[in-house]
Amino acid sequence: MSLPLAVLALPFVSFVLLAVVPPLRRAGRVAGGVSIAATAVAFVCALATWQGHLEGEQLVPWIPGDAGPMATVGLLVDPITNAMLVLVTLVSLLIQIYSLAYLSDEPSPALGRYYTYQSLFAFSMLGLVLSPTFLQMFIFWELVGLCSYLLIGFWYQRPAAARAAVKAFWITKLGDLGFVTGIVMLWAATGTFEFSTLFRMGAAGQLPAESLGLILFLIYLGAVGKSAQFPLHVWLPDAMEGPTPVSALIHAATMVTAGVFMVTRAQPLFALVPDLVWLIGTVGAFTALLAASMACVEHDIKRVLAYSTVSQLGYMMAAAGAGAADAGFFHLLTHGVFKALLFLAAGSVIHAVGTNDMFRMGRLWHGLPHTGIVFIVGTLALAGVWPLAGFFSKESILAAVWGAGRTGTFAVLALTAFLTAFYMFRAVFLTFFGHAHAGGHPHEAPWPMRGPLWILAILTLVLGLAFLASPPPAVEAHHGPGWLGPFSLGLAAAGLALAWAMYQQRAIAPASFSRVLAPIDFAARRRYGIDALYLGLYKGLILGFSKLIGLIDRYLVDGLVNVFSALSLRSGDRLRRIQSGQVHDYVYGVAFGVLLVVVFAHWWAR
Amino acid sequence: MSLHGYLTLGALVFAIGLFGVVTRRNAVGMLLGIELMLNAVNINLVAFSRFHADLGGIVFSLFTIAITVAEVALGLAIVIVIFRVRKTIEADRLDLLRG
Amino acid sequence: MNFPVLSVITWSPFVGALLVMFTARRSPLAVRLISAVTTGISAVLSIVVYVTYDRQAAATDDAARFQFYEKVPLVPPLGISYEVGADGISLLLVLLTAVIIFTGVFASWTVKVRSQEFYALLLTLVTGVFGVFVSLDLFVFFLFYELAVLPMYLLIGIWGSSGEVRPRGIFAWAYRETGVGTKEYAAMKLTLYLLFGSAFILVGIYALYVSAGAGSFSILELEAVPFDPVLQRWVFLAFYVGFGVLAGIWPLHTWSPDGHASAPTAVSMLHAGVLMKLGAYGIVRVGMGLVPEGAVEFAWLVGGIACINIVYGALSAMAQTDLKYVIAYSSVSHMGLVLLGAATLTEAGLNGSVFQMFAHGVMTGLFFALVGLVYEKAHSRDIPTMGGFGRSMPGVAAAFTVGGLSSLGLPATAGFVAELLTFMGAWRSEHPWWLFPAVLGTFLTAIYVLRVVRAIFWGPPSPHFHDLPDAQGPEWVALVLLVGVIVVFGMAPALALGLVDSATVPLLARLPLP
Amino acid sequence: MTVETVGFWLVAAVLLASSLAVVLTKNLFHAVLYLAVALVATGVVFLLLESPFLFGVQLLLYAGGVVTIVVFAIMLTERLVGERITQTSRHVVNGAIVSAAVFVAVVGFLLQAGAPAPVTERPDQLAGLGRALVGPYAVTLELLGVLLVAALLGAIYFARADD
Repeated sequence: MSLPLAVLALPFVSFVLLAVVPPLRRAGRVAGGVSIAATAVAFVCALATWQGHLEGEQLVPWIPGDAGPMATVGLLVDPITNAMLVLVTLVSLLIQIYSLAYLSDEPSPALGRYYTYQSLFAFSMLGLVLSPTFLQMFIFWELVGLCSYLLIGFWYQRPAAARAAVKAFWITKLGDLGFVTGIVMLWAATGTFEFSTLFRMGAAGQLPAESLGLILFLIYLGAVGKSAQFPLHVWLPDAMEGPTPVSALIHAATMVTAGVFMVTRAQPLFALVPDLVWLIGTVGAFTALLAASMACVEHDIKRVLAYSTVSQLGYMMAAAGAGAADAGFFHLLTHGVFKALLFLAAGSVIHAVGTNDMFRMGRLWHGLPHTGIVFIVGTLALAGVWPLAGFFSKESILAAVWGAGRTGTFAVLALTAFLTAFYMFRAVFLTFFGHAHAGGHPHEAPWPMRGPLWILAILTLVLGLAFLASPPPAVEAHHGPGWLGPFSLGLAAAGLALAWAMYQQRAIAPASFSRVLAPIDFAARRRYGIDALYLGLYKGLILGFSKLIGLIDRYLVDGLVNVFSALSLRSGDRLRRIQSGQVHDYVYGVAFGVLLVVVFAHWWAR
Repeated sequence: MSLHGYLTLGALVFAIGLFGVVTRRNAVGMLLGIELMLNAVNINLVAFSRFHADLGGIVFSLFTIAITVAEVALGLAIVIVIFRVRKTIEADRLDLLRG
Repeated sequence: MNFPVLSVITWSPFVGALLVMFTARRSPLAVRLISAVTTGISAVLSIVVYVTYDRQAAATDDAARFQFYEKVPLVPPLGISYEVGADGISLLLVLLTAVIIFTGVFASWTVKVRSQEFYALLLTLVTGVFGVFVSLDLFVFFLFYELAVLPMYLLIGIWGSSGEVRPRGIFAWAYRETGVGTKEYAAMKLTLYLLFGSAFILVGIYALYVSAGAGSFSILELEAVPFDPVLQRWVFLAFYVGFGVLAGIWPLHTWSPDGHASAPTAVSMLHAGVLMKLGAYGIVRVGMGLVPEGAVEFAWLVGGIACINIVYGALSAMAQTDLKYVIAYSSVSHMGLVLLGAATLTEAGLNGSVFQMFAHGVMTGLFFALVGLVYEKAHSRDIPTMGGFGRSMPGVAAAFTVGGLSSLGLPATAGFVAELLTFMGAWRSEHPWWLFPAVLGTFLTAIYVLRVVRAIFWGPPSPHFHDLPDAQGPEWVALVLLVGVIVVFGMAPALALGLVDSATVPLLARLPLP
Repeated sequence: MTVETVGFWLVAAVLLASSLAVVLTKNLFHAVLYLAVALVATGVVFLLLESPFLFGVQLLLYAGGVVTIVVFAIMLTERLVGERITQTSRHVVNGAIVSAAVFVAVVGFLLQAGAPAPVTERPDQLAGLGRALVGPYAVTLELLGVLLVAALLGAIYFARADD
């Protein structure tokens, strides 16, 4: 297990170095070098682990208890983990290299800080995928959330970034409440957090049947938050306030897929509660459609990609809901590659033109041919065009859903596939073709940025060809009917055609189109009011209630205390008048006291 | 003569002393009243000692006398100081300690 | 007779106080050095005892539970003796105290007015705190307890800072008469509250002493006495109210925000960090230890009020605009978690409770140290006027963030382990629903902590403040030490929990659980 | 009528008369003189109670010492004020009522209690007194000495000349 441990330890060492050695961190590019080197070696180790099929589990006690440890931590390496290790280290590596150029204008300390966070993120994400227990998964789950918070808020002086960071943290935390409650309940029922033990108990029917549904639902809530499922998806589009490489890494390729990963990991448990699986699938499909519809009206290129990420995560969850977590996980992997590609390409565009608004771009093809090509490769993959990697994974999801007999879900996913092609080509036409808007001459980014783009683009293509040559198990397992392939290609083509007609040829005015779909258009542009609802709940319910409690505490609870205090002061003020300062009065007092004592002795003491 | 006789005498002297303390305006006059009261106590102590055949009473009256001397000395010193500062020893004009 | 290590830990600060008073006149540096050295001695020795405590012996032999034992009879006819000893719970809290006071000395390096008296009082107070944690004789325990409480009056009354509270509402007349908001008010309120609690404690102690035959105040001997169940109930209530005042139970908590807000930095650190733990410790050690039936009987009350504390404290913290009040109310909320853990009467919960005492102590110490730094540099505690401090004081911002994350229970900080164990205990207790307020509390904590971080350190730089320096010199010692403790204990909780477990298991074994 | 009884009534009459004079007379100086008479009469009461030693102490310390100090004090204050000190009384009726009430209460209490059995054997008073003062009451005696010194110092401190 030393190789997987090295994969985990290298980013950690890099993080600790950067965190506790300020001169190193403040050196900026040097810090970047440290982080990149660590990630590169980790990547090599991950490849070796993958190729060597090093699989196994190792546990050490973490929280001691009287009767054996209450909680353990360790490493669990299996095929899922191996695939994730390679994906995470690869994308991390590419993105860290890319960032070196992308953030070259940042002051050195800020750059060092960035790489510190990046190392921490790589460590946390790797720890998450290597988790052999729910608890460890939760620990790293929260840590990646922290990294997400810190990196979204990287430009912390921008109010929008600051807001987005806390929003992301709060919304995902809301889901995590469910997660932690769920695993605590599971622990109370079983006395363990370990996957292997839980699976064994599940197979033997030793899990409490009546509460398992609730427990797993709560755990699933964690995935809802992290993987931006409806209704907790609102944070992901806002998270685009972070630097673009961060969006590519955390909010597209790796962290947000943690929910899908967890559902895949705990598949044997979820399979015990069919109703919950149904719910996961339905919510997933609904999220996919909802996000796709919002992507169609978005102006900001990164937000389009963000909604597309939400939509694709919905896809993966829908697969899990059809009992085909493997198909979902397969899509997770391919999506990780081409979505990172798309984000980085978008970053390259933004780098060149200095705006996120697609309607202020156009005709960038001439200035940015490299970026244009890779962006189109990514778009085709996302739209599910043969023979790119995305085609196979999407296909296997559709096949699995059809195979599970969930026609409704299938229809929603098919519609989503059409919308996906539409909004992605909308972005392509608006950005790279059409009319030029931006002043100046946008030029291609330097090679540290272009290199990762090409690597990812080639990977997208090569993976597809490799799948063509030897279909992976997930594709093998889910064979759809023969018409499925042409059908989904047709959907993609239809989406492309509509986008071409609307945004390239201007044959159909978008305005007239939105008039036809007025209510949906109206709602989608306002994000279906979900953000407003959260804002209202936050401001009205939580802040309002806290104001009320604050006032009650200050002026009622403490007020009563002060009333007591004031009354004592007043009565003290009255009583002190007795103290006349006249010696004679005191002597009278003593005399009366004596009389009292004597009378008492006379009458009562007998 | 019985114990009661002595005790009654003591009580009378005590009452007279008390009367002096509460009626005198002059601080020295009050002090004199206090002396009378202490004397009354001594009578009681010695009477008890005599009728119980216990020396404790006499010992205590000795102590009382000694303490009284100290008290008188201090009391008068205070009176003199007050006199210097306030130019009066009329007790009812001395109410600095009024609450 | 072995080296009386616990006594040295306890009295070393007191000797420091005497030295400061008698030798270091007119030499501020000497005052600080003497304080640092004497508290340093305590800190080093407390680490030593922490490491050398024989856990194996404690687990197997009930008599070896309290180690480093010393006993000197003081008043033999009444059964009063100076009796000290430490088990896992005491040791962790002694360590906490040592860490906090050691860093507190550095954090208040810049106190200028009457620094000699300030340090002397501070050190005296610490002796009281150490004494409470190690004494095994109720009489001496109570003496130390009072010693820990009373210097607070002077420390707040003289070196504190006043705020402003507007009289409003139906009781406005009362506010006008009490001088609310001033440091004198805060000091008086705190002292009166705590003495109010002390009265209950004293009654409880005497009730046990008398009904056990008035022969001994020794906790070890009283533990063996099977008290009458009815008596146990009443005495437990007395202890709960008495210690609970110090632990900040609702609705007797209002001294804490005012007191903490008015107190100078090191005093707030010590008070929120350690003194409030004294209350919780008392409930666990004296309440659960001596009157177990009462503890079981009233677990519902302790836990229920703890739940109120958690949610109410968090909401109140959210409503504050004064930085110190935010932290003070967060302490109220976290003390709820501490008591909730104890009230679960489960191994996980009680371990969580003790660990929370430690985690919250360090964390809140860090918070108050940072707030002190910010206040000293910005001369303001008003959150709405602040903003963008992250640029000028990145070190303070980073440390504050770590503290905040620990507060909201982020993994890899000590706060997480404590909260997790409390949750685990809650769901396994007699009242599983306690889990939900506790979890809700962590969410609310996340809201107010991150709001504060955002409002102070993030966003565009505030126009009200210019050229704020970062922490410097001795202040770094405090920050680095506290942050390090939070993270190290968060990643390796076994460092503390092994020891704590060896103490809580025998304690729980004595409870007559249904 | 034994000698003791006759003596008692006589002394009692003198004691009461002089006491009344102390509290009623206008002239402060006269009051002090009457106090001296009362103190001597008290001494005689001690004699009647078979405590000759105490009689001596009373005469020397009390009647001699205290009266002298008071006289000094009066003369000092007179010199300071520069006029004769006469004294007036106030609330005479109130005072009389309170004193009478106290007297009645005490006597009422006395009447309830039965008389103790007379004691026949008389221990050697003087020797016993000496042993008691250096035996069980030794510490008290020492403390008394400290008190006297403290009082002396205090009196000197208070009465020192302003400078």
